[in-house]
Amino acid sequence: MSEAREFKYIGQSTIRPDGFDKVTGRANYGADLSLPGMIWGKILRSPHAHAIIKRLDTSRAEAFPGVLAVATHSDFPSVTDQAIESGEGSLTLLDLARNVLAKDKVLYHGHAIVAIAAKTSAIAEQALALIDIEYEVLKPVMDVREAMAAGAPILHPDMFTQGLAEKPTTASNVATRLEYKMGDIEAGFKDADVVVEREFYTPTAHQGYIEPHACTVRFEKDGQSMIWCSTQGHFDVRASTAKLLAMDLGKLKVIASEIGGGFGGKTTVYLEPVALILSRKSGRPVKMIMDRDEVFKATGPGSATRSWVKIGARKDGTITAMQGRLAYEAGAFKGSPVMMGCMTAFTPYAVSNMYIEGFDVVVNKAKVAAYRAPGAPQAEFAVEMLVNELAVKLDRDPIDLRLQNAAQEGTQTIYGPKFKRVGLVECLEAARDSKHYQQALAANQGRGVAAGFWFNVGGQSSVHINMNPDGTGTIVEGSPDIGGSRASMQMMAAEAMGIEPGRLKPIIGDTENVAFSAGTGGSRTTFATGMAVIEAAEDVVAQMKQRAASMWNVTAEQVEWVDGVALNTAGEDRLSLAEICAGADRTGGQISGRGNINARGAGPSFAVHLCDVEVDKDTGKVDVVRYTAVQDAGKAIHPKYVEGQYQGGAVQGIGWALNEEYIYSADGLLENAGFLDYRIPVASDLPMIDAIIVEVPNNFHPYGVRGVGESGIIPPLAAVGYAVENAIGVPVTDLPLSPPRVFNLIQGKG
Amino acid sequence: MAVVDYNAPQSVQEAVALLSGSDIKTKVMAGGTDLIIQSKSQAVEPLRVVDLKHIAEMMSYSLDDGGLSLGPCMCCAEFTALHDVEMLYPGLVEAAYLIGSTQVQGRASIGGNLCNSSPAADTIPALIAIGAKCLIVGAGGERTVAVEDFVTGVGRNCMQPGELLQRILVARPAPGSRDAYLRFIPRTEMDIAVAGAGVSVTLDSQGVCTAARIAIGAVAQTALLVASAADALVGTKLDEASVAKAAAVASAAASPITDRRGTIEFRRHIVGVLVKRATLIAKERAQASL
Amino acid sequence: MAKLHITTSINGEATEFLCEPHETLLDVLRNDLQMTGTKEGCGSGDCGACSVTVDGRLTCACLVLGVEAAGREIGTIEGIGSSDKLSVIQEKFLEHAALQCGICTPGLVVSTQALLEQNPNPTEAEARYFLAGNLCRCTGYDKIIRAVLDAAATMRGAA
Amino acid sequence: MARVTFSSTQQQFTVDAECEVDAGNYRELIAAITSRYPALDRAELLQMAVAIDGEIIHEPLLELVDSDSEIHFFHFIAGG
Repeated sequence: MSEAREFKYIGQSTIRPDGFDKVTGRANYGADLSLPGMIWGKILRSPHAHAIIKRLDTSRAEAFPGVLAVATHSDFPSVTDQAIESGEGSLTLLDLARNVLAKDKVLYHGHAIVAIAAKTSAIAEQALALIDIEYEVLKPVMDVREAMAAGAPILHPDMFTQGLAEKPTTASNVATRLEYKMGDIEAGFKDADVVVEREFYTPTAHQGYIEPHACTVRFEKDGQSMIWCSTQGHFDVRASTAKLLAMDLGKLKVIASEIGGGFGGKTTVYLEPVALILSRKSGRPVKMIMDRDEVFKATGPGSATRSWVKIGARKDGTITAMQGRLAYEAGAFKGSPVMMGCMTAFTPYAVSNMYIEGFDVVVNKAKVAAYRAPGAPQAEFAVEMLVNELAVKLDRDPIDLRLQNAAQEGTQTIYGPKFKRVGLVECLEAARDSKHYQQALAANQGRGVAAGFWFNVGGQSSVHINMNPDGTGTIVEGSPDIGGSRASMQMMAAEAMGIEPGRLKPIIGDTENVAFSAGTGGSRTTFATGMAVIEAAEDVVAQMKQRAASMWNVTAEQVEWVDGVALNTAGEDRLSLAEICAGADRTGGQISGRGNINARGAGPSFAVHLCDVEVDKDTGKVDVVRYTAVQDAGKAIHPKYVEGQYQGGAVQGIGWALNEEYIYSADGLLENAGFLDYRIPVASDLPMIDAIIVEVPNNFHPYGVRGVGESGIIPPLAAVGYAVENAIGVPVTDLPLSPPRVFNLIQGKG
Repeated sequence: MAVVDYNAPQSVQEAVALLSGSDIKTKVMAGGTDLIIQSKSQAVEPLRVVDLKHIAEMMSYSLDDGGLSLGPCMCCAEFTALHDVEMLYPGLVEAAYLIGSTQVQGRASIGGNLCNSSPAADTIPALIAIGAKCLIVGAGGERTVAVEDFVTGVGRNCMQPGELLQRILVARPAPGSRDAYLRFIPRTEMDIAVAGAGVSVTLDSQGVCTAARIAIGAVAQTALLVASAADALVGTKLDEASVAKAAAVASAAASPITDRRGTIEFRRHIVGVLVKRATLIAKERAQASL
Repeated sequence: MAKLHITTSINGEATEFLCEPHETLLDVLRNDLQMTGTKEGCGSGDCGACSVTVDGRLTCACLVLGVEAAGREIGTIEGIGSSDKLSVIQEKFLEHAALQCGICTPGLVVSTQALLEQNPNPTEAEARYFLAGNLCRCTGYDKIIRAVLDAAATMRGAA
Repeated sequence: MARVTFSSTQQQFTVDAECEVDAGNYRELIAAITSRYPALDRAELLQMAVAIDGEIIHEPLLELVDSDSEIHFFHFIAGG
């Protein structure tokens, strides 16, 4: 695309088309659908972190009045160990089945074991208390160090480390070892005048969406089964559930409800297959809603990590070597995002010599799920903290040092491709030139700078646009709208068609009325689904021109399309889109455009954040007093929602840096499974978050879009972390920087 | 506990009668912000609820020369908007303002906070600091107990089955006497106190402290009245050294536990910081009231 | 367990319902009355998604028993704005893009209305503290606070 | 000849970090490298994402490969 392109609608901040429903409470979320005859499902969860189920007897519960169905792992048809795709890459079907309902062994506190459906949820809960289970409690493994130590209790006796030069002969909690390398790491360090290195820890942190997982399902023997649920990808729910229950895809319709936040945590299934089994067994529609403590205990957290990073640089500031070793907790089943941690850790830098190895480690915690730029915040936290330290050692401004080493067009990445045009330099310059960066710090304050890189993905998106006889239309897309993306789809289609956005209504089709679309994740929706929308809109325009041409008896090439009007270049005729639609019945039937694509060319989005904190040195309490988030959007379709992504990512990251963490007892039981003690930021914790949109167009998208959803959560960990280090003058290694930890650092007891 | 029976008596007598005479476990409900959550978490055991919010005197207050007489079930949102009370008992109002969110304050009451008897309750140290008393009524008549003697353990208090808290009574502070309450939490709102400190001081016209009370919360099984810490203030002008001494004595008196909200060492340290800071706020207020 | 017959008023409309003593007002609104605009995020008063008013006072519907609604005036999101005209608060939330997923929005609209009735001219800090019980995980609160302050200014100007 | 760069994990099976192959499309390329490096699992290769000339392609099966193309293998990237 040309950078000078003028847009009519793109770049304005319109009112979102689903806004009315959202501010009036009419929008229907996962828990909001009820069906006639519906019953309620509840789940019995493990009170232990690691135990063998020696005996399981549900007969008393089954006999309880009002109970209509009971489900256990044995209700799954025999599942084989095949890979299926979900937000986190591949999770085997067997692991998914064992996560959804435990088989023989429980692997974390809150692991689902039995589900009961009853006339009311109160009856279901009473019946759960009648299930007789005998456990043989095992020692839990709660951290990668413990898990990797010789003699550690083994979670899966059949798991052998992959990626080792020699095939291992004993089972291990390390699922995979992987490495990435470039250049000669030893030579790189030999070339360095200054070397910094440190070990870091990041805790288990939850996505913390406000809407608990919920679904209403109906199993029908005639093959018209239905799932209504809150999900980032209803086609993925269909694929996973159909495979777990050995159903044909065509016999299962999944409807994506409005979704109350996901951040990656709603890219897999927990309740849906279980509810469908209960519905099948009871013959009734079943609703299941997780309680908040179930959300924290048994769904999605992001990996806790331990990482060691070492960086070398010459006196002139040239970084010569970056080395790292990352160990990520996968939770109870293999599949942490450590690979993406390895791929992103050093990628903001153009450095010749890099080496990084990663370990995917199982522990007795809930299986991790994708969490906004999965794997990247933890790895880049370690690197960015050290780059700041390096700047101090070299007596350089931290932004200036980054500019000197910044990745740009042509930079070779450690994971393969060379960068096309990217906007890191522009983001660093915008941060450097911001008023925030010029402002002096007060007493007890500190400042942190950090950069963040995320790939962004493309993938499959399907869209059709159905035009109505009056010239209005419906955009049917397959990507659940989690943050206002329907507004962007409406604007992109309107831009392509040259009509007012309000003439087009975007909706999310179910799995039967739109073709397969990958889930909303990977910052792909505005990019990939947007491309599909533009293609569908251009298809509509082409058909409009064809219709006009046939009415004028000219060729379509002789018709020009300007601002929603067909112009006959061979005469004076003009026909508006509405007029063509009105006459469509006489020119070949109604008009419908289609854009089914597998989008490629996703453009990475770099982010640079500035954070000022003030530390109460008597208590260790940290207040964020000023914050600026700079990020490359390529092109901001709806600037206010783009800013919202930056601000939301920043605050989620601030929470991770300051107070969010899973707290476990010595027995591996989660002690803070609620919003009271899992402390996400509240309104009074924060200042306004300044958002600066940088636009370095992604030339693979017709309007220049890069995804913006994820990069914003990467820099805060180090921006906050280093700001604290700067304020207290003591090296920071572990998150969260909760008051007791900061106080101990100040006291020299870190 | 699952609520199986709900009662809304119109008078104290009716409430007292309801509290005895049932085989089902019976609990008094004020705002219900703790009780309803507790009843959800253990869904099996049946529970009978006596809601006191329909009793007019439970919801009202009076403030006169004798001091404050507070209906224990008045919600915190209403209480914290009472400007006449805030003038005299700013620390107690601060404590009530710190209980949960605006929404929780729309239900939760000082009496409920007191009777729930959590070690981390915000209003308990504030009440102890101002010498508040509990008027308890039961089938056998009335009795009055100082707040520091009311709470007897974690979630336990001195009320016998069949008794209920009818009134919270606080003497009117003299000019030169004012209170303050501070707590420490990791965020700015929505947390349970890691530690809390209520302080009241009385200054004479020369600025010399003639009386003081210091109470600390969330650092022992119950909120503690630390007389020895207050003693460090009496006779001084609340200078830095005497305030620091009071803080140190209060820290030493604490016997906290380590849990998901804080460690022993951290709580012990923090409570001292809070005592120091609350004392200085109370001092400023006392000076202004002279 | 016998169901109790409750007579109340919801958004100014006389309403009757049957409920069991253990049901919360939130259960009643969502499951018995199909008023699903009031959302459930935690069930323990920690998130504010179920913010409603009882006799004009802001609270969480999950912290109120359904039976307690008897004789009270309940206010929910369904009572704010009409299909013809949104309230100023609702309009400002849309104008400022003060929502992303929108699950916290009904609760925030109810709470903001309570705030502005009590304090028509809040400072940023007052708004942030008043709304601290309404968790939002998407926006970082920036645009919410801007919408609240703008709504307050607009309503003061209009009054 | 198109130039193929293997991921570090793949290099455990190929020993070579890079190789050059003569292929007109991605299918031919897979056939060529699995015959040269039998230890590389063909099924696994087909499940990997690749970057062809710097462009990340998740489902590359039908891609054309130029004689001077650069090909990098890596694992499927998802997001949150």
